[in-house]
Amino acid sequence: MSPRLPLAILLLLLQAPASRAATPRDALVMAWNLDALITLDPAQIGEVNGNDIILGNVCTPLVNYDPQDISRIVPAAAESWSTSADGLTLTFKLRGDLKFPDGRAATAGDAAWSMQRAVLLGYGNSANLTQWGFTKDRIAEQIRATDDRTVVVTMDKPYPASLILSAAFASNVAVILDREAATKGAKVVDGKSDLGNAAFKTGPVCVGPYRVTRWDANDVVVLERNDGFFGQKPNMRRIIIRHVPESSAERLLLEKGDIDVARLLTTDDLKALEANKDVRIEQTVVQGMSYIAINTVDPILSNAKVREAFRYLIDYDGLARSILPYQGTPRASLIPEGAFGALDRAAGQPFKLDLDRAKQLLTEAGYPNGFTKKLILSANSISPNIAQHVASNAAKVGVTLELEQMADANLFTRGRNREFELQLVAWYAGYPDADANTFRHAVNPDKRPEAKLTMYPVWRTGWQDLSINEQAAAARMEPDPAKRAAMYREIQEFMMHNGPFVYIYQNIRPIAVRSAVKGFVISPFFVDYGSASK
Amino acid sequence: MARGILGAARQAGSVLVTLAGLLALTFFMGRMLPTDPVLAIIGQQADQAAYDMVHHQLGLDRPLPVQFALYVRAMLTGDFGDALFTGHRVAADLSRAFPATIELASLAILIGVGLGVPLGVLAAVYRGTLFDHATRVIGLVGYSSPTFWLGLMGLILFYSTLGWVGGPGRLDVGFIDSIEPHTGLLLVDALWDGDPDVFWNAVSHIVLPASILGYASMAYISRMTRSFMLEQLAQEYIVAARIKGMSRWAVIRRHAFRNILVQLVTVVALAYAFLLEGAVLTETVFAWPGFGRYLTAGLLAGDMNAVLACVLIVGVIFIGLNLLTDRLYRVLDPRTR
Amino acid sequence: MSITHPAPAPAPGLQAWLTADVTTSPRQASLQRFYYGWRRLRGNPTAMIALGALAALVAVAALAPVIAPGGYDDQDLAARLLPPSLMHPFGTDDLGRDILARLAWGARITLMIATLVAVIVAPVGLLVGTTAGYFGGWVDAVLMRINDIFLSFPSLILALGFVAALGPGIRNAIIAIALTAWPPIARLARAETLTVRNADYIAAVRIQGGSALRIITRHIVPMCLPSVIVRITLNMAGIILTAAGLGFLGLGAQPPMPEWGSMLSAGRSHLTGAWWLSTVPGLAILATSLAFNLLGDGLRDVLDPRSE
Amino acid sequence: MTAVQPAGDASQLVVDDLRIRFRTPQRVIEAVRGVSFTVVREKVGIVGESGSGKSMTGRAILRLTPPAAEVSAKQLRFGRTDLLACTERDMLKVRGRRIAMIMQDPRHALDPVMRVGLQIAEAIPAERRGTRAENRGRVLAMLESVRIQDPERVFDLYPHEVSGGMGQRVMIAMMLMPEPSLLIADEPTSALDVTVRLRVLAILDELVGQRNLGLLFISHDLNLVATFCDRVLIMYAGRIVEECAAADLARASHPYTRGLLASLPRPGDRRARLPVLARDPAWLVP
Repeated sequence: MSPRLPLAILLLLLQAPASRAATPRDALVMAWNLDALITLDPAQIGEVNGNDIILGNVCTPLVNYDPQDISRIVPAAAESWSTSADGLTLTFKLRGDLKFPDGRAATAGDAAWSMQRAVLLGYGNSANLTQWGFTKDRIAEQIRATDDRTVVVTMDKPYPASLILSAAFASNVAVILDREAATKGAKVVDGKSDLGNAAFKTGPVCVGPYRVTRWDANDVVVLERNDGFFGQKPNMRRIIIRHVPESSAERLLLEKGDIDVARLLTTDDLKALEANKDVRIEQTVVQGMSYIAINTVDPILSNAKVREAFRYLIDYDGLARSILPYQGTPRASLIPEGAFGALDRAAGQPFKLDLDRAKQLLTEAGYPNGFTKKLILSANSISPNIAQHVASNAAKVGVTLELEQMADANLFTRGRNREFELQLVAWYAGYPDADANTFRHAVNPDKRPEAKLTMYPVWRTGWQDLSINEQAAAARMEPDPAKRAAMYREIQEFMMHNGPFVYIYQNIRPIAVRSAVKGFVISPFFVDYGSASK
Repeated sequence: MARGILGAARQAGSVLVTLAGLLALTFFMGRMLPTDPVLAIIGQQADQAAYDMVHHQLGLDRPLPVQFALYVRAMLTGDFGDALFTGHRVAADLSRAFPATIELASLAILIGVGLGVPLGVLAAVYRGTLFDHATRVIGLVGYSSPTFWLGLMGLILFYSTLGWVGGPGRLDVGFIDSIEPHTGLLLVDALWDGDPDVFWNAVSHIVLPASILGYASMAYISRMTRSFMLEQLAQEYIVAARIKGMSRWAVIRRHAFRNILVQLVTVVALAYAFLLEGAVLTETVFAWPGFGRYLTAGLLAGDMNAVLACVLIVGVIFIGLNLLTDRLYRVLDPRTR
Repeated sequence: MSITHPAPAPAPGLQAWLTADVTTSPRQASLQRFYYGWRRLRGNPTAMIALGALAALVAVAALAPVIAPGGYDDQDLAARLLPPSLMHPFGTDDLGRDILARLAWGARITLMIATLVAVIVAPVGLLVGTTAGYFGGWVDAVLMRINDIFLSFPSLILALGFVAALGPGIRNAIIAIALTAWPPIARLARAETLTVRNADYIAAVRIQGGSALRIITRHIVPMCLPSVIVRITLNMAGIILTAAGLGFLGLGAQPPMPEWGSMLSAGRSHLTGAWWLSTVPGLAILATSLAFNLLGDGLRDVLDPRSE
Repeated sequence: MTAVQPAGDASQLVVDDLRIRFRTPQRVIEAVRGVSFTVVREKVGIVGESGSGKSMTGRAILRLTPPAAEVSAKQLRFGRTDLLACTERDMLKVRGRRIAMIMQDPRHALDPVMRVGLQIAEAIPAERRGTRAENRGRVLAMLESVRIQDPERVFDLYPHEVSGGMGQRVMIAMMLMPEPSLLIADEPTSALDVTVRLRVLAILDELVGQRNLGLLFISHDLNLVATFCDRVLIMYAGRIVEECAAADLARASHPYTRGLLASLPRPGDRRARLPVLARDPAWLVP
């Protein structure tokens, strides 16, 4: 270096600064808050970032949602599937041209192994399989490859095909990982192989349009195109996702053309961008609900009338006009719009701000002078504003809500440990079917603390209604769609007034895109990076 | 304060004790964190079985002292473990984050010293004049303004409105992956590869945060320089030198300044240490993938491996600075030889 | 200009008593020192301005209910993000709350934090410092080592850690800041103690059989007090900035409390759209800590032997 | 600029009605109130208790009084140079090269972080500077002339490494380096312990003699001055209350002087107690 250094400096002094040109032509540059991103292993991913990056972009699942109509399932890695007469066996026929990034062929063996792996690792989203009766000890027979292109799935109950397809086989657990690479990179933790988890954390070897070439924590993720990919060839050679945790910063970058896509923008920044003709804003209503969870173990909050009162403390219309635009649509039902069996918009949001009603309910409940409770919430995005809004209305009926904001990790911990009175959080349904949220927000198999059903938000609230449990189980197995929908309608009506959750809005995913970027396909479950072109 | 912190670590021995204490403090403080690192790994939909598995793997079911002992042992073998909140090895993360901060802080300290020392000297020489008051106020403003706020304002003005400087981050995305990370210091690496575009781009990105951090330390340095200088100017030997027939400025240059150098070294070292603190907020504002943000994030995520590693590094930096200043002391002040 | 003119005759009365060349009582002497100090401080324009600014701040804090009868959480979703106007001199925030109102109430929080921290830190620092200094030996070693542990770490990061551990909120923020602010005070107190511990009058008390506790509390602490007080004034600005920093990171005062740092951070998301959200509280923080710094600077000059 | 004066000895110091004033916010302090005297190639002593303004007078001559001081005089002249009219630049030609001053305490008057040799070398006027070696040679010679054995070693010492006596000799060497024609000695020995005092004085005396310099010897020690100087000025409260030849000091008339003399212990005669100086406010009025 030393001999070259003076020369280099001379060179630099001569050179004029390079103009900060727009983004590279063959690369899609995205700014996002990647704080939550902790793993890229599809079997482990439990948050939005990783899901968005991996599902369909790095790892193609067996089947996919139709971007136009997410209730329809379309072929992906599997070109076809069939259900046995008894409805207990599901057979996938994989495509013949599945290749891993290095060009080696991917087989049904890899596919089956990948799904077994997800169950064996037992991370959060293994629930996508385990809740359908797949278990660690029997998974080897339950999901197996009969030949290089056939995966046979044996179920213990004849679940409706449409339901289980979208619930299990369009998700991150039903992807095709490179078994060889995994076993090579496997790490053995106290005598037990991690099935390549450590290796895949920073970039899975997987069948898909892109592969992860770089991930610097809290800095950048870079994807490179796989030219051997079976599907239609992506237009962009590289996808660059930069960690920019500030809405204002992202907006500046977008306006300057330093990025093509901004994923973390506040309502007001988006509103401002509307005026900018170089930018368009894509809004997608996703399957996430934001709500206040009420811990019914608390004597006061166990009173249904008190919980009902909270529903009248929310100015749905006011929020819709002020804070919610681009972020969410008011909704009070546990089933998000767009899911099978969801109430329509009107029926799904019957409440409105009504302080007198709230006061009356509180009086009936025996708390005419209100009470003081703590509401914990995330410090991110619009949560603080929503919380302050509710708190100020509550104050008007004598209820004091002390707010405490915290990092998400912290918020989740408090939730799982039942260490909260009121908690403002969001929950994303795994699949667009009423079944998804019903089984997490309504069905509580065992409400005892020691049961530790921590993955059930409803368990965290200590609330339980056995009849709902039965209704839900029945609805799940109901073959007739019309009947099924009707059953869910009942459940929703009941939960809306008795449940432990005060739903406030259904999340919208706003994405601001430079006009230069064309044909960017964005659907609730899948942002197709490859579809973009410049 | 200067004496405080630096006096803290006079001999490496006591410094090591301090360091151990610091680690212990952080460790047990960290275990008090209301955040459960396990959830970060398994995601909030995981069932209890998965939870217990990971909880055991992380050794969180062992008693605290044992955990601490194990941690220290691992650390002595150079193993910082995994950063749960990033999914990477802590060492790998820091090897990226740390140079980023060093580059920022070093540039800032250059600015701080380059402006602070001359201003301080002049202010002392022209004590009580308008100039003195002006520098004092300018300095105090830098001393008193929230760096994160200055950062935001700076971005709006110089990046968004005037477009003079680069935006948040260390480089335009166009340049990502365009140079070899030899040292991790972009400016150096760019020179190394002789790539002017990257160099100038990096400059355009670092100049604003560095100036804002530098401003703060400039304020501190100029204030200290001023009072040191005043102290020296009041000394007899200054008069003596004038009597010899030396001009005022010659005396200041050859005698007064030589004498404040000793104390100045301490101050600069201290200012440098404080830059790490400033970095925490500045890096957040400028999306600077550095050490400060890493530490903050790790702290909020309850990720002890990451936090402890950072603490250790800060500690080591302090030791380094202390030993360094001690050396310089010996060089600069014959009385300490 | 070389003609002798007599020294101005000292004015009679209090002035005279305060400026008398020969003092008749220790009280007079100390009052004189104070009086001359004050006169010198008065001679320092910047310090005076600062003093004025702080007085104004206190006034605003005291008058908050008058300035903003609606309180600091008077939401109006219809009036969000209004730019500064006669109605709202500093505009409104993203929940339609008048920023001037929040600023005024926020002044209370800022002052409260500053004073509480000072009130906690002074005694702790004094106690630790004097004890270490007086007893020396291993007591000193242990206490100072602990002191070092706290000192050898950027205070904001340390405060961050404590708050993260204790949980966010203004009470914990104050505790955390106090935890990071006592060591320098302790060091100062220790240094002062070392200078007096071997003084004859201390020895005298010891000979008379005065207990260590008595000696420390009655004789040493009073000696250290003045310098400690000045030091704390000098640290005020730092305390305020740290508090703001915590608020900025969402770890300080919790919404809807109008702590300036958290106001600023809330305004972050409207930086380009509604500049006043973060600009106004930012300026408030700047002004306050600047005032404290200028005052502290003035004070230092007054107490500084070199300043004549 | 340099005001031209009627011809006279180029090294004659004329001080006429010198006044030095300090303004504090509280009051105006008159440190020196109308002092007049001349020095021509002779040893003149100024005696007075501390605070009598004698040191200030010395510094005023070199125009090195603190900024707060207001200096005024009917005349303050060295040879042809009107010192009061001199600009800072003019003074650079006066200080050292024509008037130098030996200060009280070498421990404070020498730069602690610079080798003494170099500090002496610094005093060599620019036009006389030669190569490093030449300068070093000059300094070594000068060190020898102040009776320092092995100057080579001393050259490379730092001030904190030399004893008080040697320090003062270094100081003398430093101040003689630019070859002044008037030397002001401000309490040159009071910081030294008795044993070395006389040696230093001897050296000083010899050098002043050899080089035929004027010497203004400022001290509080009447005896010392009486034995060492030709002429003595007695200063009290910023004024010269008496002036006489050292030899005639015994016949001094002013009560203050008499008082001073009376309070000098004399070997041989015993008394119960030393008389305390009686002060008379009338002395303050000229």
